[in-house]
Amino acid sequence: MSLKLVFLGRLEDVAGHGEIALDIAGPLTLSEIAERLEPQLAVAISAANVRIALNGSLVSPGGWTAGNGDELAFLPPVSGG
Amino acid sequence: MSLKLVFLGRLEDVAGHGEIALDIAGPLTLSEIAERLEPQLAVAISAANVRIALNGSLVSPGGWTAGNGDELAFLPPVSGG
Amino acid sequence: MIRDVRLAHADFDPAHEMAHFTARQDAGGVTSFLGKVRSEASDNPVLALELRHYAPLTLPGMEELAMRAERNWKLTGLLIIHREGVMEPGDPIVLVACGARHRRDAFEASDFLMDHLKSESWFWKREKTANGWRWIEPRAQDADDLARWAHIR
Amino acid sequence: MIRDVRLAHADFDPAHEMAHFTARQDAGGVTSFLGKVRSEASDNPVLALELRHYAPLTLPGMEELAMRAERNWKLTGLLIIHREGVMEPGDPIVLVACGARHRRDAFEASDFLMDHLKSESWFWKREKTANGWRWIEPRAQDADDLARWAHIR
Repeated sequence: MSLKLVFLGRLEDVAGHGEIALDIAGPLTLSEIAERLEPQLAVAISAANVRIALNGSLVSPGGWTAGNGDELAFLPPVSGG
Repeated sequence: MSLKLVFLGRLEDVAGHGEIALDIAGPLTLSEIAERLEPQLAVAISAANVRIALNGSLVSPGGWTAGNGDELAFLPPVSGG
Repeated sequence: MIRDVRLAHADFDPAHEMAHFTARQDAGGVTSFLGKVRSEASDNPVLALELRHYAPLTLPGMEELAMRAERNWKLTGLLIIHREGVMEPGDPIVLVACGARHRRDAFEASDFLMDHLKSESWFWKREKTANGWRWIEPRAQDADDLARWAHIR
Repeated sequence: MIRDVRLAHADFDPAHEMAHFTARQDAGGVTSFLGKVRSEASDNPVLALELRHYAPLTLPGMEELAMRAERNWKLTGLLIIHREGVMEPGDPIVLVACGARHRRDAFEASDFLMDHLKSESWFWKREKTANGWRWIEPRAQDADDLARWAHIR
């Protein structure tokens, strides 16, 4: 089973990839996902100004789990236009 | 000797022409010019919101005379753009 | 700094003018305003619009206005093209554009230019409908718009 | 009311887009903002600019922003074209245009759209100079610009 993690902006540089597929045994919380990542990346995605989208919808940092086939995106402050 | 009067905007309708050449014997003040015009036009050009330009430069209603070869323009409130 | 200020005596092509103006400068952003002849006035189809002006004052006034804008905002370019004469519905009347490194400068300068072209430039507008020609009077809104810039020298 | 909101995946022609947008509506006035890739960053020539985005959110967010503008100003048309991908200096990044009967509506709505595209849309920008690629961080000015619209729902 696999969970897709997407990293935008400077988080991509920290992760080393724009996307990572995480092998999982079952649905995970944000903390459980962070534990599976390199410490530097775990800290970066936990910053207060990083927004999270689960399957294309913004979610708060808690109150959900992400499982097989889900896509979880980490969105640092934008700088568009 | 002749003085050219120019009427802009709705003053042109009151004057019946965009320009009038006034035969004059010598330099005239604004009051003396007004006396030479139809009463309705004299009133219209004397309105407080009508600006006056003598030979292309804005002037106040008094303190000048206009003579032979001069151009006096009467400029009601603008409505451009 | 590019300054291009013109009184147009015939129809002009805003898209062409904008492309030309934009290509000539290294601005981060370019704002523009295009005013066109409307096709209805109080539910009456507009047949024509005429802008009369007073040549000795009109273009010099537009140039002075451009210089005021340049003194007050940091611009890379400034464009004003204003028609005079008789126009048809859909024809361009006025095109204003400002280029700047920072978009707030470009937006504010364009806004400033338009408010002053409407209320302080030497143009008189009349509209022709089935009821004939009618001079357009200044609107109270125009004076209100102008008052917003009282702090600008 | 014309609403044309697009995420552009390749270069586009702002002059053509503006001419098309303007011709489609009976607006008294049309304002626009065009943002282009600058050619210098802190005195270093810019070699390229990349805008990354997150597809599930980007275009829906732009459409929601357009609807907010339409609710708050009386517009005859609204255009947003925003690039993603890799661009070169001089390339258009974003084109916003608003048509309205009254120019204040058009100016304010364009200004509102740009401030929100800069600070609340799902784009991440990085710039390439001789020093390599560098992510652009949000500026304090962007937050200040956004705060001006706190009263707009």
